[in-house]
Amino acid sequence: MGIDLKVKIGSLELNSPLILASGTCSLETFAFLKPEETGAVVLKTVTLKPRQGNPPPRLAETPAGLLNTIGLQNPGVEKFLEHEIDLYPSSYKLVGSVGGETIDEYVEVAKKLEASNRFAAIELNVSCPNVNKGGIEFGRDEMLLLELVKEVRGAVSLPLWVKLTPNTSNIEKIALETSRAGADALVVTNTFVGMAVDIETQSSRISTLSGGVSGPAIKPLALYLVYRVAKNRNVAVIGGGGIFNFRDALEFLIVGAQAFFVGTAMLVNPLAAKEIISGLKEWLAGHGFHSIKEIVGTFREPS
Amino acid sequence: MGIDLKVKIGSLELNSPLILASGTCSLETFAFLKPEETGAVVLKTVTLKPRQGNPPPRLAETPAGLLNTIGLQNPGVEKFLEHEIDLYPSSYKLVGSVGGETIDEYVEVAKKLEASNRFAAIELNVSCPNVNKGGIEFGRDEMLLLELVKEVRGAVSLPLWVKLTPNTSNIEKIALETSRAGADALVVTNTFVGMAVDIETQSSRISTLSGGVSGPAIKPLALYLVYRVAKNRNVAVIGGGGIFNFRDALEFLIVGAQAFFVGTAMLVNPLAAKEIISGLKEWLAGHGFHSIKEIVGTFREPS
Amino acid sequence: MRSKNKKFCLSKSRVILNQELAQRRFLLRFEAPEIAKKALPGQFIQVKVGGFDPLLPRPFAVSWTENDYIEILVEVRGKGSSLLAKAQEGESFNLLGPLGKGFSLPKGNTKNLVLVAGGIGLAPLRFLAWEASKNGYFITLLYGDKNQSCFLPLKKLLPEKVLVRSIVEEKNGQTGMVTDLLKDVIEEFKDSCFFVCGPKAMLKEVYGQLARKKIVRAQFSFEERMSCGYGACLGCVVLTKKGYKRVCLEGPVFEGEEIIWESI
Amino acid sequence: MRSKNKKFCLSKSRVILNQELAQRRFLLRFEAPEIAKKALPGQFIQVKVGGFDPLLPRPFAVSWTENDYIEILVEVRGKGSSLLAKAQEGESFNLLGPLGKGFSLPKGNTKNLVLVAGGIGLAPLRFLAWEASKNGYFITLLYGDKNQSCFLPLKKLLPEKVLVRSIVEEKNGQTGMVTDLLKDVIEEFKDSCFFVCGPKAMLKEVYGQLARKKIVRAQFSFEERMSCGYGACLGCVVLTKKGYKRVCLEGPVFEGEEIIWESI
Ligand SMILES: Cc1cc2nc3c(=O)[nH]c(=O)nc-3n(C[C@H](O)[C@H](O)[C@H](O)COP(=O)(O)OP(=O)(O)OC[C@H]3O[C@@H](n4cnc5c(N)ncnc54)[C@H](O)[C@@H]3O)c2cc1C
Ligand SMILES: Cc1cc2nc3c(=O)[nH]c(=O)nc-3n(C[C@H](O)[C@H](O)[C@H](O)COP(=O)(O)OP(=O)(O)OC[C@H]3O[C@@H](n4cnc5c(N)ncnc54)[C@H](O)[C@@H]3O)c2cc1C
Ligand SMILES: Cc1cc2nc3c(=O)[nH]c(=O)nc-3n(C[C@H](O)[C@H](O)[C@H](O)COP(=O)(O)O)c2cc1C
Ligand SMILES: Cc1cc2nc3c(=O)[nH]c(=O)nc-3n(C[C@H](O)[C@H](O)[C@H](O)COP(=O)(O)O)c2cc1C
Ligand code: FES
Ligand code: FES
Repeated sequence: MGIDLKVKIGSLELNSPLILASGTCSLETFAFLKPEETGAVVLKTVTLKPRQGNPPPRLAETPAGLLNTIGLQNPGVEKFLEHEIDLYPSSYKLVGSVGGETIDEYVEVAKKLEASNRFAAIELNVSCPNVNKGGIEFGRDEMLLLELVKEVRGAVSLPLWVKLTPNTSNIEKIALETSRAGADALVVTNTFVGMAVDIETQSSRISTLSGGVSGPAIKPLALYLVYRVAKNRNVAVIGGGGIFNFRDALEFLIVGAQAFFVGTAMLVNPLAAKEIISGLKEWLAGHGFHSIKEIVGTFREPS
Repeated sequence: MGIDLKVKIGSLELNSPLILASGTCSLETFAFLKPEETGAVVLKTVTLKPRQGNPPPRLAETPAGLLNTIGLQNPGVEKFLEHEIDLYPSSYKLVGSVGGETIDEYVEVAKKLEASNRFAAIELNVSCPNVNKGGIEFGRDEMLLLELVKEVRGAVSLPLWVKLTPNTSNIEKIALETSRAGADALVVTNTFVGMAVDIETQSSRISTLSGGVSGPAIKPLALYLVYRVAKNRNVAVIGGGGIFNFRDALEFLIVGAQAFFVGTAMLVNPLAAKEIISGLKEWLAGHGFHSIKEIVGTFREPS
Repeated sequence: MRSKNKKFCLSKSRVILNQELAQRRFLLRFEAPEIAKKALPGQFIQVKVGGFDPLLPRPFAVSWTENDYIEILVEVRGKGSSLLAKAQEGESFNLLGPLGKGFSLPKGNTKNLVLVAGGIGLAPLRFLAWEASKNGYFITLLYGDKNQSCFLPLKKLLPEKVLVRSIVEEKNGQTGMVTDLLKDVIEEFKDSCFFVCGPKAMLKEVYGQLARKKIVRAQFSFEERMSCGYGACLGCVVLTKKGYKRVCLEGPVFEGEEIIWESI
Repeated sequence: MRSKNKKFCLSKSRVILNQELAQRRFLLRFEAPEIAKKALPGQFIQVKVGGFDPLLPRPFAVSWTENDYIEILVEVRGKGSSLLAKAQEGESFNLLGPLGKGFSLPKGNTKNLVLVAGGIGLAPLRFLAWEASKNGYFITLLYGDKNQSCFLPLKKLLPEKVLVRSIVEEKNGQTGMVTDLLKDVIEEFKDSCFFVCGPKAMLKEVYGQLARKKIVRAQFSFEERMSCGYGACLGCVVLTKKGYKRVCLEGPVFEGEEIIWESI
């Protein structure tokens, strides 16, 4: 249909605005994607040391949402690079997601990922609500976050994406400062902290007290945060949270995200990414657009 | 079924833990309630001067949620007391919800409500996301909030409830200080700020940029906030956000709320309150409980 | 207004009939004795479809009643109306109603009524037509619709005595809107009482035409996004000379003179 | 494992048959040629019911296949299974499958199989029984269930040759669980291969009994909360000697020896 899907995130050109979110895709996912329609695939967050993750149950369904407490299960960066990374098809732009408990850990992991030459960008996961240390603390403690971004920025030359936590009251400020500290793109947003109780046992429905809520339920909240962050036109924004169809994706593009990510939708329907792209193309063509870029930031403020 | 529904919120005894939330009931609602099963009815927030409210559209549906931007439409406290308050049946405990743009306005409205002798408690709405001034600013600016609570506390002797905003990152701290400043109960939580875009017109689906999200979608988020606030055992917590059935209500009681409120559910089904109470009674009786109080705070922390 | 004796009620009601009337337009008949007994033309019901998806009930005008039955006309727009259109006969839905303030038939000696319907806006006017014709009024219906395939089967829906003038927007050759029809005939009906339902732009245009001819006896049925439908949320307002009024409680029918039309 | 040729697929599939087998238990047959062609006993499918309510697809064991058809057995527990139980014949659902790693029939000269089913846990074992009996194995089924009214019609579901011993928990007089049955007969079957499916507590008890008798040839089919069902979310894990493994990808069938039973 002749729609130019290409977008630029900082200096990085992507085949499409569609990005597969960290923690919601694995090797099996690629069977349902097309490289020429996929912007990037952010792999599951890796940490310096292996992490076993949290015990089951790790999942609970909430109204139009998914509550998870995976706990960053991963084999550690070394095993990951040794045994796993080569299994991923090279026809896709891969993004390495980094987690950690200290700034040094983040830096070390980021350097190792860069050295593998398999990644198009590094994403800092400073916002995972499901681990005791690290994760969300960085996302909420501004000074720590800025130091983290600066340190990683100094240590690697790949494009640097920072995934923000929604569980804060001043996301604009954090976003602005993070971009000044050297982030090439801000990813908004990670899951919202939530909780679910089994009334029969009076205990958490997941193995931890709280977890992260994703899916359609959070869409209006995430969209508002993306809008606020994207108002600062100096940094690229990758927006998402609850995107399930092309209309949802358009909402995020309209409020100013240059690209969008899809997570939970892929868990519910592995063809979601393909369907979103074909829906986008058809809608844009039907509305006289020629490229994705034309719809980005077209939001009309209420008077 | 012989379940004692009575609960105490500070010194105030209520017939049941079920409270009708502000802004979601009107005179028509009472036809669907029973006084002996209703803890209290919080009336729509009133302000010193009349407020016309926001233009339509004021509502948009989101996945399992409702986005609203009513904008505190109300006739102003004087007209309200002159023409409206007498229409409400006296067999219910009424709570007056106060909004304002300055501390003086809150104080003045609270005093007038108290003087009417029609109210069992005063609720401070410091958390409405849909007005430009006041509202959420108080909820987020800690110092201002504490001053507000202290001033109102000094001016009225009715029990004082403070309704907190969820749109903050340190709700425990705010809760603790608010209770120290003299609140008899904390109401957690008001709506979450959200946004929805009409892709065809590239504009907000409501008349304002953003609005407040209520309903089942926010339940896991609200429950987590209630849990956190209720951990401080020194103040009563009235919990809610997305309660649609008795199971939802139990979740809030289990994590420590002494009472719960129901808002959007009443808009979807005016019999929701009755159904919740009968469901609660049946469940409690079936599980060997004799009173509501026995289930409050029974949450077992994960090990 | 201390309404302890309920004006409206919630009832679980069975679908007795679900019939496709025209493209994407369905007639549903429910067994709902309490609502049927009370409903007046111009009032509406809230139909709850789905659990949390969709979350909110959907408003539909009462389009006809008889004994224990009520009918609504459903145009398929989004999720809620699609699910309703697929309802099986025998399936049950929670209905809340009758809601709102309906049309008032003119008292005194005005016996000529003009109903102006844009598309599915015919739904409440149909009920009015039946009631009014029982009460000896003379009724002219001006009805316009998008195209031939969604055109409603007027013969089937309306009492025989109603005089119909209709128009189709997208027909080859002679085309136009119901407002064009009105323009043609307005002079004839200067002393009639007007009842109007349709999209907002059409209401506004009709009001404009009537106002220019100084016709003031005109009632307009409004649509607005709703949640509760019974006055609790203040969500469904329209701007009137006395401030915002709830479409679900003070409306959906308003006198043309009450409305601030610039806000529409 | 660079799986470009898909091992599983997503297909919109029609319900061909929906039959109530026992109280709150239904048999659904789908027309799903691609899944039917590939599915092996012990594998499962994900069925998407509803839009956002419920949000996640629901996992069900493949319980039988023939030509273009697959069958599942559904026990009504919550929203998803209730909606499935109400599915009309002709209605379509998105099915993803076949998923997971199934049972392995023993190679060599072990020809005796014991299937131990707790309640609806019969579902995957039924498929295994059909496949195994085609391949000349001798099959004994131990089946226990809650009560008489939910007891599954074994004659109808299983190949004739299967020897059945069953028990009902809540029957007056002689009562017990499938694990009691096992206790009675375990000595006879020391050289057999065991296949077990049911609630976690039952799996654990069965493993304990087998382990005490040093029976190691035993495969257990696990249930765990799932979202994707195809390995993407790491949500459905069980603790094994090699750390957490995904029930949906490395399972649902595990050798008894792999599992850290203290974690169950
Ligand atoms: C008092 C009243 C009476 C009504 N009577 C009828 C009737 O008799 N027959 C009939 O077919 N429809 C009637 N409607 C409109 C009907 O309620 C909407 O079409 C329906 O709610 C759409 O629901 P949905 O889930 O199908 O669409 P959604 O997915 O909710 O929305 C699809 C589109 O429908 C439109 N829409 C949705 N809700 C409304 C609304 N409340 N008012 C106006 N437009 C809306 C919007 O353009 C929206 O983009 C009435 C509305 C009101 C307020
Ligand atoms: C690999 C696998 C195969 C399965 N095969 C079958 C089968 O053949 N037949 C069958 O009837 N059921 C089977 N199940 C269980 C079935 O998936 C659940 O009963 C179903 O998802 C419940 O959905 P619901 O919406 O009805 O209940 P919900 O409302 O989601 O939950 C109701 C209750 O069901 C239980 N439950 C829900 N999901 C699961 C789950 N994934 N695992 C275990 N318990 C759960 C819980 O006790 C919960 O409280 C299987 C599960 C797995 C993981
Ligand atoms: C099961 C699951 C696991 C996740 N794991 C990670 C992770 O490892 N790293 C990360 O940055 N985000 C993780 N996320 C968050 C998602 O990448 C995404 O930000 C979030 O789910 C919101 O988007 P969605 O609603 O489209 O899923 C995870 C989400 C889910 C549901
Ligand atoms: C339409 C609407 C209007 C509301 N108006 C008010 C208000 O005037 N004052 C207030 O304190 N809260 C108001 N609220 C918030 C509710 O009282 C409640 O805190 C919130 O909706 C979350 O609960 P729920 O999910 O049960 O609705 C309003 C909510 C809705 C949906
Ligand atoms: S829809 Fe709630 S007041 Fe009209
Ligand atoms: S359900 Fe997602 S990995 Fe198993």
